[in-house]
Amino acid sequence: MSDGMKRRDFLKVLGVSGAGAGLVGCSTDQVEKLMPYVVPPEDITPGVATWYSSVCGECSAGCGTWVKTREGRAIKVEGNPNHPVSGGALCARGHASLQGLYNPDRLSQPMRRSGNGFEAISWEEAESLLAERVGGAGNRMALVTGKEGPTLSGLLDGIVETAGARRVEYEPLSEAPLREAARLAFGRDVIPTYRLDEADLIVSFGADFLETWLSPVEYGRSFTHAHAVDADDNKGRFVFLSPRLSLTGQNADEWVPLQPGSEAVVALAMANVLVRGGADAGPYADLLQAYTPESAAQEAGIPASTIEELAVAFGEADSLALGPGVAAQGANATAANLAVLVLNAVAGNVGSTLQVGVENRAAPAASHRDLMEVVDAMDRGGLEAVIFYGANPAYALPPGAGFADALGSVGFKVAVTQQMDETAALCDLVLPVRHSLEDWGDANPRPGLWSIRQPTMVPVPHFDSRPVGDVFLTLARGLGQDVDSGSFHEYLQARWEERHAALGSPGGTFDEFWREALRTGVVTVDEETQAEPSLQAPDRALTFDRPSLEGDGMTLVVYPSSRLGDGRGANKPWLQELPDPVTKLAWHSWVEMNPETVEEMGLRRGDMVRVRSPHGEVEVPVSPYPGVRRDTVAISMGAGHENYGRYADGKGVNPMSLLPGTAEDVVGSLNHLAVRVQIEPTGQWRRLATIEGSSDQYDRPIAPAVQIEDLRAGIQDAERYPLYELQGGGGFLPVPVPGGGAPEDYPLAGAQYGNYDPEENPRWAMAIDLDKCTGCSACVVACQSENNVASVGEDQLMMGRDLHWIRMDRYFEEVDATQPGPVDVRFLPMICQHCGNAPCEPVCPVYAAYHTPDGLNGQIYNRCVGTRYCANNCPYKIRVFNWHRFSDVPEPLNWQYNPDVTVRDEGVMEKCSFCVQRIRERQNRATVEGRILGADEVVPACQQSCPAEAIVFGNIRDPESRVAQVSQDQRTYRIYDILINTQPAVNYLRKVTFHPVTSIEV
Amino acid sequence: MSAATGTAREGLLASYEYLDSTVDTITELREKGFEEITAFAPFPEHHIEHALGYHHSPVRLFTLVGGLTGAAAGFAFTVFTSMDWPLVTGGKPIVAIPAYVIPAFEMTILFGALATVIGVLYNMRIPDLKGDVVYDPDFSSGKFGIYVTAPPEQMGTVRSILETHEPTQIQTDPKGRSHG
Amino acid sequence: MKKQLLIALAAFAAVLGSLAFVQAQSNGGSADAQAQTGPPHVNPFEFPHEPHVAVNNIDCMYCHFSAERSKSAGHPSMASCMGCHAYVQGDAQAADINQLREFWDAREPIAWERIYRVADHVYFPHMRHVAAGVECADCHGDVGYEINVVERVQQPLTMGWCLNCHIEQGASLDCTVCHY
Amino acid sequence: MATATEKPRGAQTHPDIRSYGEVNEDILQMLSRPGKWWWVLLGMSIAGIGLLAFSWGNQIINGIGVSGLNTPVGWGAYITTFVFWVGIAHSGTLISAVLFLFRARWRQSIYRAAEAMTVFAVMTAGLYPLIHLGRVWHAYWLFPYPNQRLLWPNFASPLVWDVFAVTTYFTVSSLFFLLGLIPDIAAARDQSKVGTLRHRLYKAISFGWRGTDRQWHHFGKAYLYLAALATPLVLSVHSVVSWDFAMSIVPGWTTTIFAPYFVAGAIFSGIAMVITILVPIRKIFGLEKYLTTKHFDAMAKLCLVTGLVVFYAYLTEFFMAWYSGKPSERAVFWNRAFGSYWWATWIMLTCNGIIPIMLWFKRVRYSIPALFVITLFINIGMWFERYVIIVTSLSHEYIPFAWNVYRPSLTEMGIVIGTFGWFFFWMLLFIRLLPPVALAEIKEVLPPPMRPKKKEVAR
Repeated sequence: MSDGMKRRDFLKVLGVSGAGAGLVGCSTDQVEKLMPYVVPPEDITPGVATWYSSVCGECSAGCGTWVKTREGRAIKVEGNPNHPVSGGALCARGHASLQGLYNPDRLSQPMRRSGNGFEAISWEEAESLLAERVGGAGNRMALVTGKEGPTLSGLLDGIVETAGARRVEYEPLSEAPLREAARLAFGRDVIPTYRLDEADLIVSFGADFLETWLSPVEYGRSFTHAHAVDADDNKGRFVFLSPRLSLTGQNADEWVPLQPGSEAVVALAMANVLVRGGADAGPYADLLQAYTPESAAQEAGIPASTIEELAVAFGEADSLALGPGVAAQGANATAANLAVLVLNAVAGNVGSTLQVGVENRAAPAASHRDLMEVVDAMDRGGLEAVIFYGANPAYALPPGAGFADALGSVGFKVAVTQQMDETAALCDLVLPVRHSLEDWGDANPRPGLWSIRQPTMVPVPHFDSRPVGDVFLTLARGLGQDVDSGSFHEYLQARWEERHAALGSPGGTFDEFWREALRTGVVTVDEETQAEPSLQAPDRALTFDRPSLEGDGMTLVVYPSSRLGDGRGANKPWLQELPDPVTKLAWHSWVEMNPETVEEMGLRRGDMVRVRSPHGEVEVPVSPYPGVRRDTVAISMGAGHENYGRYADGKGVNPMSLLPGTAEDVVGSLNHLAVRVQIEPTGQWRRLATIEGSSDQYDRPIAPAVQIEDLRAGIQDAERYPLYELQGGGGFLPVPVPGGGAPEDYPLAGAQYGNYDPEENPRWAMAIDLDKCTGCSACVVACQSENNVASVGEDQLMMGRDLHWIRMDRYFEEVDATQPGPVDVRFLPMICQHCGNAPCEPVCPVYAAYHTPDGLNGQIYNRCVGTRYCANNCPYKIRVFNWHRFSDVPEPLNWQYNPDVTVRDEGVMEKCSFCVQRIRERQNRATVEGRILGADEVVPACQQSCPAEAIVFGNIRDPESRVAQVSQDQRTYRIYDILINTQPAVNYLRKVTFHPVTSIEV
Repeated sequence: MSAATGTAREGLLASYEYLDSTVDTITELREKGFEEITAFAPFPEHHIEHALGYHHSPVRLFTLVGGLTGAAAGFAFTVFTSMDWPLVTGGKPIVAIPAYVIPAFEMTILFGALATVIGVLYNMRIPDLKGDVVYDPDFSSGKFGIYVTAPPEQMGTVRSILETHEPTQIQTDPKGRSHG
Repeated sequence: MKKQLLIALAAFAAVLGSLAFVQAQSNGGSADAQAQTGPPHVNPFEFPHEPHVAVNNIDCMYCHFSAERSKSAGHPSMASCMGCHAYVQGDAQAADINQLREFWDAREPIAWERIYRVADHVYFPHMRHVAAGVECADCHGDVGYEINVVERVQQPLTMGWCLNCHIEQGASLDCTVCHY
Repeated sequence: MATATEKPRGAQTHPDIRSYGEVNEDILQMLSRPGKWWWVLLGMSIAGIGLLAFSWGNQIINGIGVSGLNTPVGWGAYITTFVFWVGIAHSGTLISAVLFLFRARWRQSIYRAAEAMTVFAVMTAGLYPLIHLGRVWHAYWLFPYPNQRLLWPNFASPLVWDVFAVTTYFTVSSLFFLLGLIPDIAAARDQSKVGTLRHRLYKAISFGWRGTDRQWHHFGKAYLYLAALATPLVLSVHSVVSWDFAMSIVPGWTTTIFAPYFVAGAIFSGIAMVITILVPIRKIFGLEKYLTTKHFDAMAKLCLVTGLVVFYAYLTEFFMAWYSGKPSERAVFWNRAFGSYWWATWIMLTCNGIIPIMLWFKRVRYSIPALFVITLFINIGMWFERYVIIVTSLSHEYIPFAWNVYRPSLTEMGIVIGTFGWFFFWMLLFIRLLPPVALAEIKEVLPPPMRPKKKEVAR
């Protein structure tokens, strides 16, 4: 597979020219060219998608993916169902990796510093410069990288070893405290394995495991298995202890709004209660004596009874405690992690829900302190050259760290990167490298699980990039290292050949193994498992107490964004425009404050305030949020870039500028919980870019819930949405409709019209289980990716013009920050309901909205004239309008467009189509293959992507279909069905709560 | 209204200031057997119409047929187009007659009005842009007028009748055309 | 009176006539459905279908192989050409074949003028049509026999043209079959 | 025949007009050389048209997004102003057709101007369905015409009803207007100098009218039939416009009272606009003889009656919302009165409900300046009525999470203001080119000239 030849061939891709075209018009005066392949790639049939397995490179979780390509372009990323981490699902950031691949701000050629700017140079010049300057630096060189795949990591380590230099593997969201805590508690240097699906009671001390913590997609799935109500009406409980209710917390059944930093003492106090009840705490028994529920309660600002009750329940159930997360990381981060592990151990969870038996051989990611040592070395003039790859310290470090100044004293700075960032802007040489979807690589997300990443397409021709491995191989050779391989591809294969041999040649010859590994995307290796250890005494002194904070005023919580991560996603319009699952704001930053605090301070939603810490200040609008303590404010990480591309620059603020940049005592991770801030009104106000109108459903039957006891008693028929019918003799009687949305119910009474041919046609329908939905919004981005849904930008969003086909509605039913208690946040993915009796259809003057014979609510873009009457008349408000030509995106972002979906022009209404292109594709395929289309064969993008498996789609007229079966559930309801007789095709299953809920007549 | 004998006719146009003079003149002319009378007035004056013996106008037939055509066409058209390519909207029947009442109603009015206008123009014999008929511009301002045609031998009688009622002016029209 | 009735009836007839016209139009296809004449040819040389199809009896699907399994009929690669023309030296068009080989040697694709293209908002799955027994020639003309150099024939690639066939063949008339 | 003691016909309506000839003289002098102010107003109107062209052009080039509309509020200032102008258009046909059928004595002086206003208001309103389209270049798809795609419009859609209603209304009211003008254009022809441009124009468009008995006979009948057709039409048009809203399921829109409520509102606003326009015309052209305080009194009474109907409808809506107990319905009306758009609602209630109460007083009805001011307020209030109905309902529908507010953009304001320029442009041309007061019909209500008594004795 020589790269050179094939790359050129790939470029001559059929039909690429048509990619960006839309509804602009039919006739053209230009001669359109038809470019044949010179040599056709054997795995590509024009018009048929080719799938490659790969690994997502957006965070360190390592989700296995399948990448859909058409005519040589990657157009969609989906979870690899064979992969144990992703399980077929993917998060929003994973979907958006395509926008990293096609990002118009990727660098198009190597650049060298020239005065204040850069000048383009050739790769040859760049490489000789690199070899000369870095080679000349000898051991006065440092390599700052992110957490890379094992093979690349090995190559990088080899380079620094040859040079006698130092490599820092830096991740802003550091797992180091957890790893160290596991070592302290169990003597194992591992990240423990959390089996959420085995637990009946999950207690999270602020770990945002549905968003950013370790492996959100995997935990999303296993959380659902534990927490969603099952066929026997059993449901696991989830308690969240944190000063701020994150998205993960919003999925909890109970919220304990404790004082920031008091997680450790509460965990220890819980363990204390268990020990008093007879549990064995091993070497920690003495330590626990000091942490009584009473003292912890005082420390945490919560009633002691809460701790005691929770501890008792924790001891009784199959329980699991997780955390604390990054947002709670303060000076006691390692101690807090240790406390939670001790709690698990005391409750006897080790070996069942918490597993530490597998040694993880991958080196730990370095911490903030390690990086600061490099910064110090730079500052002292101790470094001649420094190379950055996959790390952006200029953005991620608090300004107090003095990174920019220190970097100035380094002779030669190199950034190996895909696009300009704050660090690269300070460097002398910038080398553009491939995106992970164009490059070879591997991943080792956890012991025994490997994935090989293959290029899914030829490099995007707009950018003269090189594989990152090749760049470092060249460097290695320049440094005199003896490397056997000409390219990283060969290097990777060589390493794997060694590994294959070392493992005893599983799967036959190496070639067979390799091909199979690329095909399936998963390599599993049996790791030697050790017995689950018992607690051991910590080998160093630890402080569990609440850390003291600098400054005075409100405690500042800086949390990682579920959309932008640590800031890496900031230049992707899909992620910027994805409304934050918690606040429903997008594009800009905000400060979350308790509504009562906001009122006390005389502020309003959207008022600009100056948040001032002893170390800096930022100006952000206020977003009142009941899920944050009254003495706490919270700002999300990830925004506020200055030099990261057109979609990121100047959007929001970087809360890092408020932090002192102090390191934690034990492992030296960055203290996120470190300061108190002053909130000063500026007198300014800004309109927030949000999709949220009201977070109160005003007792309307939109997202109802049922208490689990009521569910077990059975929801009465009267509550199950009967249709009423006028009787001949007067009066109304319910129409006999046995199950909500059961197949035999179609056509529903009152909808006898509007069915073309009821016998033969399918009736496409969907069921969404709101007890499973976590509101993570992965479906929103998956849908954007599949359906060419455009991003509109901050200004348009501020006007209320988002184009998302899925609107993740979120209603606060019960959120109380003043005391521990039940929390009830209702998520509702609102999509086109494909009503049988659709109000949007008859009002369209030109039949652009109509009902298809298979029950879809068709929207024919090219017929639409844009009266917007259909959107006015849609009770669910899911129709969105192209106010401008939003589909005009800069090259090569348009390469992502799905060629099977029309790109919409301005002035056209659009909405969820139930992925009709997938239905038609499957139907075409089935017909050509001469078979009947299976009832569950069509999987829309949202269902495919949902980590919680909350969405089921299919032909509800077929009683065997999953959607028909799921819709038989007694929790099923249809929004506003009997109120306005719309006969929707989307069946929602009510959320199940532990606390009593106000019953709403649906 | 024609009692004409022979082809050669002459005409006389008399202008009057007073309505009663005009009406009396017409009455007298008709009593004397002169039926080829055209009266002019600055506004619709029913005394004159009575004197000339008008009853119904055929314009109403135009209105009726136009309106019925519109109604039929309205229903036919809406029903035909919705059956031409049956598309269901909002669970309504393909041919949703109640909804089509409205376009059909509007077409009833439209066709009725158009037919009425065509009918009235036809019946009024306008547009008629021939400028050479005898006419007194004061008719549109405030004067009444009577134009009578008769065979030349009876012109004397006519003139004397016209002059009895104190016309402000009498014009002679040797060609004796009808005013339509 | 009779005359007015006749006129009214004529108006009604005009309405019916226009409806008939409408019906006729919808089945026939109107002026905007005419084939467009494209810009001048810009190909390096014209590909002759006749020697391939008529003389050598090469099946359409040999080169346009994906027509039966993909939405796209595909366009043969340079390698497909060279599969034969590495050996086959045509007599009649030796110059063209030499040109083909030059392109091949330079590893350059030949940019052919595109003849058939449906609008971006239309999805035309070739495979369904092939599976349903539609002959290539039904849409593309008798390529290879009557047509040597491919040109737009018979059909305007307009919606009405598609629909006529769908109506005749009883294929689906649902909008979302082609538009999504 | 009249006697000396008998009060002459029309003396009650126009006591100061002495002869038929005087009518022609007074009215047709309006068509003579325009004054400076006319040119100033015309210039302003043309500037308004320029603003309209610029704003609309901007919208066509840059997309409908230059408006302030958003996802829940898909209709805003455009449809508001559309309904406003359609409403204005109703008074003309009402006065000319309905009052004609009811033989109301006071319509003669005002109906011509009101009819012209109708035609121009429909011309203005008709722009808005085009303006508000996302893809105006495909607007012709709304019309049923044979095409190769075999596609027809959806006759079940209220918007297609609208197309039919508005085009029919425009056609019929134009025919009505033009037919009524024929005798008066003939009068203008007869008084203009032969050979001038005006004479040739009037000659052409008077179609050779001579005022013969035959012409008057058929004319009168045709006028009656047209009036009979126009009367149901005028009611249907605003009903259809109201059904654009009432046929939907939007809370705040979907109510059965909309059709009569809108028709009453249309008449209310139309009469108010007639008064607003006639007051300056009367003053400038010295038409006090023709537009007497009695005329204004009659119009003010009509205004008062329809205003009360409208106000009653407002209160009924609130009452029904409360009584229905439907949460979405209640929320919409609560939001109307006290939510984001409270100001618009209270402008509406004040201008249309409170201020017209002054019309109960005879002194107010007889005071021309007072009427002018009150009707100006009514015009403003009626614009806001439509704004309130359209915007507040859409912004506050079934799904609270999707609530949002809408603010008109500069482009929208430009277009709305610009269409006033468009309307007044035609109005100004009209009062200079065509007799703005009906000559023949005024004469109908004047006492006919009779022979002096002595002559009768002599005979």
